[in-house]
Amino acid sequence: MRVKVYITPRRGVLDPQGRAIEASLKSLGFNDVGPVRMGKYIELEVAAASPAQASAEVRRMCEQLLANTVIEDYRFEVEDA
Amino acid sequence: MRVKVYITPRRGVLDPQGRAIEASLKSLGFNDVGPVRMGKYIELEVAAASPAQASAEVRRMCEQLLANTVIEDYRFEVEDA
Amino acid sequence: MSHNPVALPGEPEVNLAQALAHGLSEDEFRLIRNHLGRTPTFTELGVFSVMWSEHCSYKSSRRHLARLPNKGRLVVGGPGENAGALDVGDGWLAVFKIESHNHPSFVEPYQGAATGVGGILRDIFAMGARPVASLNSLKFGSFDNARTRYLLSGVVGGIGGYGNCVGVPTVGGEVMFDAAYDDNILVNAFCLGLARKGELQSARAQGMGNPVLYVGSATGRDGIHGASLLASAEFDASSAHKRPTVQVGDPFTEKLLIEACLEAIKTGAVVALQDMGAAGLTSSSAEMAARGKLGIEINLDQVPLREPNLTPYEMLLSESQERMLIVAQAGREHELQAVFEKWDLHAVVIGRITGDCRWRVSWRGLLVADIPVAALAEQAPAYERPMARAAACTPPVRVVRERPAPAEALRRLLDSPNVGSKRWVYRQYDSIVQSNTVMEPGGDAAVLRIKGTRRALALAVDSNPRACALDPYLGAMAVTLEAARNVACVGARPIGITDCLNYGNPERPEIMWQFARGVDGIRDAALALETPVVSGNVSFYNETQGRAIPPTPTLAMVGMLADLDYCRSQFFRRPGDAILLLRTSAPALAASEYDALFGGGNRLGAIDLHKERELIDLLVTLAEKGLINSAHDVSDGGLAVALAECCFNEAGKFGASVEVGTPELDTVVNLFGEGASSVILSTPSDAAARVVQMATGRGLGCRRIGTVTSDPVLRIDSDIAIEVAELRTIYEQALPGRIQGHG
Amino acid sequence: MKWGVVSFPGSLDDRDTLYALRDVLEQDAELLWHKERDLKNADCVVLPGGFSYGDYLRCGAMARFSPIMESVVSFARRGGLVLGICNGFQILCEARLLPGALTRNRSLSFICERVTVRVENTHTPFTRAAAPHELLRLPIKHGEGLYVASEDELRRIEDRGQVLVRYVDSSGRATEAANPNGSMHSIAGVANESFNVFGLMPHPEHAVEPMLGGEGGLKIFRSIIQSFA
Ligand SMILES: Nc1ncnc2c1ncn2[C@@H]1O[C@H](COP(=O)(O)OP(=O)(O)O)[C@@H](O)[C@H]1O
Ligand SMILES: [Mg+2]
Repeated sequence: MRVKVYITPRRGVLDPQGRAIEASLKSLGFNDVGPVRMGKYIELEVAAASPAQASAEVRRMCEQLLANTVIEDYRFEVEDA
Repeated sequence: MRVKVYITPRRGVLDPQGRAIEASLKSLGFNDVGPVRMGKYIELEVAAASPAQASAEVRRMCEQLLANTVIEDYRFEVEDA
Repeated sequence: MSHNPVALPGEPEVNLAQALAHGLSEDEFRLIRNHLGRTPTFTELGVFSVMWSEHCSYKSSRRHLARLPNKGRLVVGGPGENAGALDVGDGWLAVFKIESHNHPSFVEPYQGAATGVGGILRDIFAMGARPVASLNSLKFGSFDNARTRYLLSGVVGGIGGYGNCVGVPTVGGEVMFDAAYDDNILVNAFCLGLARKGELQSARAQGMGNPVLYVGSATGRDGIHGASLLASAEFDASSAHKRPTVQVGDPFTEKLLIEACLEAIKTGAVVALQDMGAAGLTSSSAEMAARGKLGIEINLDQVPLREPNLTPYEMLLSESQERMLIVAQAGREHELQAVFEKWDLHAVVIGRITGDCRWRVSWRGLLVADIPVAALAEQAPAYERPMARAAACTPPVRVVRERPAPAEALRRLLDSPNVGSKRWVYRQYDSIVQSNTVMEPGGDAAVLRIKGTRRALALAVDSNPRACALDPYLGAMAVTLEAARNVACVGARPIGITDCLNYGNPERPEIMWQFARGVDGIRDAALALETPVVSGNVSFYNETQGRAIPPTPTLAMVGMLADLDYCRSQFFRRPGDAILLLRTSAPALAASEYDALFGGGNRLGAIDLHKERELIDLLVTLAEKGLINSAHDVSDGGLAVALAECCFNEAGKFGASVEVGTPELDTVVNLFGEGASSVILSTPSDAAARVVQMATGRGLGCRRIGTVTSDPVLRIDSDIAIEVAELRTIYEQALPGRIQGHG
Repeated sequence: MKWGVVSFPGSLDDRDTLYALRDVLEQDAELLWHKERDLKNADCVVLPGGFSYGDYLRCGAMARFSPIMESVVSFARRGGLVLGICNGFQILCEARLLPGALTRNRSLSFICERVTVRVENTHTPFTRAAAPHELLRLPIKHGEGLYVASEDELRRIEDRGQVLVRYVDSSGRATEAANPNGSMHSIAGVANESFNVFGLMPHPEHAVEPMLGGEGGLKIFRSIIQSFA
């Protein structure tokens, strides 16, 4: 099953990359741009019996490794292909 | 309008991060994990008259700044909120 | 296996048109058929096209490079090996080389520069030397060009991103901005390693039947049809189509490779080791076989692949990074495999050494290539290309624009990105890892100690394209001398050179002439200094739509300090010290930064090699005798800038008060001219007379021009009196101001 | 006393740390291999700087799962002294042996330069040889050293004196200009609640010889040595 994981900086945590991108976009003339947040996007495959099982597995991956929950939030989608 | 941009390494381009994550997941006992690709996820707001106009704008942002099209692909979603 | 290699299903037919499309000439195609006694297969054609490319075969430069002196008392290994090696005493060898990564860095600055660093590191540890220091020489277009900032940040980020992650300190370099590089940037990377005497690793295949091992990253489609070919032709509108899959560096894997290879060498089971650089598996296997006058057989089914369905053509031409090829002692491959496993790397046997001098490749039970090894190596074409003195080399008429007052000119010069501090660049490099860096970036040369000894090495890299554009011979000579002087200013005796020769399209007679003159200039200077050229690299085709870069030979000089105590910096150390000016000849505005800003330049001054050599020898002697407290050579910006730089001490806040005016020289030329070999010394006041005497005894101009002051103001004649703090701010802001000023 | 310096794949300053301890401070020190579990009777374990596992994904994220880290964690829980330098600090945060996390520098670029830090608490095994508020010159070299923690967490660690070193200017003031990476509260290094685990971004092992960037780092190592005297 195909999984997409989105990791974003937690609200309140500084996001210097997002801020830098925002500033660059503005300097390029994209004046109508609002707050930019920069995160990570991970695509992976898991072999699982059911989407529910895959979800449980991916949640554990996120908690253990993919995200640092002190500073990051995560969410993911499992696509049953 | 809320925009989500997904940036991934191009097919064929080496993705050392994805490979390292895969190896790490396996060593943590997630043996059923297949290829992992690591990319970027950017959330931003644009003020635009229509989703079509927003799309055109975001495409230009991606080409000019957000993605490095020599080695990265991008796609995005515009949410009319 | 059939006798002749077979065409694979779906492969294009091989004919002249196909050969031309591969960048080979009609003659070369004919030559290939002669070598084989038949038409090559498509796979073989690909193999020839990369092995006979300018980048891999040095076909235009080989004959000229033979003129460079490469012998000497200290030389242990020279050209032909992966890098040169010098005996630096106490049982240590210094192994070093410089290489270009210009074209890839223009296409993708971060990865291009990063993989450039990765490639030069592999050349060094392939010799059995632990890489201990990196330098880089960078040329960008002007800041008026919108792409310059992007290229600069990308290249610097890539060098740091890779170098910092593998734990090799980047200890110095140079950066220049000039519109002449708008469409062709230069990225030259240097690495130096240390090996124990008697433990150099060879890259020469030996022993029929010995297994060939592949180690490191799996092979992907990176760089196929591109990296070497791209560097072997001009950029033009069609370059975009030739664009290969860009190579992405993986410094983490490189770090593991360094450790694993050095450990593998220690087992004694490695017969030969070489990195898979340009033309990857093809060139590494063919070159190792050629050096040993042996043959090699490769089975592509064993090659680790990153993606499925690579064709033999792609596997052979791939330039995937972080891969090495090993010839091992038969029966000991398991020992080596165990070492690589320890470092989480895989070593797989992909072939063996044969006695028949053929390069033979099989895949899925089919023979896909069978070529005499010599045809890929020493019998590759070498050309004596036509040469013609370049018209462009008559000095351009410089319109003299405004002539600011000297104080204002000094400010403007310090604000030039070519003169101002490069801290913005080197701050992004780890310059202290490995705990050897005695002199960090920012001085005339970097100094590294050799642990366990009193010795140290000094490293500097220099180029001067403006002088080379005016006179490719004198310019190349001046560059060599400047590199030697930089090393001597920190107290080291210059001992060896590696050079990277960046030029335009060698098929144009003027370019070929520039190149040949450049080689002569380096040769004459190297002979005078007795510093052999032990390794190097040529980069041609730095040219876009007929517009070539100025001739840019880049010289890296290695110097040796017999004792760390001899080490001197450029900074004034004590108020009351005498300031001395050593000069071999009169400066000139030609090719100076002043000329670039305000005009006025004309023709380069002559060079007296005897005096130059005396100057270097004097500097080393003065340092060894402890007669001087600081030394700084005058380069970009001229004397006034150099004096200011001597005052930019972190620790103390000093100034200088000097009288430099002389009746023979125009004030502007005196203060801002370049070209002459000049060095600013500070000595204890009571030693000044003795130093002047030693210099004049050698026929060198030397006089006391003033005193180091505790008052932090730079005073030059009646022309300049400016607070050092103000000068320093201008100097430090020159680069960041331009980079941040535009987001 | 005995020192153990862990080598992870991608560790870079492991040899430098060993050199500082053995050759400069004449200590009994040895490398510990990440695949092993034996701490070889070390009294103090050092997690060195570098790019363990390439720092791919996040700095220190992968190293914390290596076999040696299981031993380091239980050693720390038993009160053993653990010092994390740069990447080692990042690993200790990822392993939750230290509060907070380290993220991209405010400038987004790698920074290699000398900074001044002020010792904030001298009643710990890592700082006892320093005078209160002593200033130390130490090099930093990192791309991700911006210390972050939640407001609550920050208040707690400040109240308990867990902030051991802070970036300051040459006169000892914690200004924004003197904060090289944008760390919250200018934090350069923190200890755990029981003060037996300490992580800092600056590199004391690169400041132990006058010729190579001064001796500011000796205070940290000497403090630890004194704790065992
Ligand atoms: N690309 C670079 N990488 C690292 N250090 C650099 C780089 N460019 C310049 N530097 C450092 O900045 C200082 C000044 O450089 P430069 O003006 O070219 O010196 P010089 O004129 O003495 O050759 C040197 O110490 C040099 O090593
Ligand atoms: Mg100099």
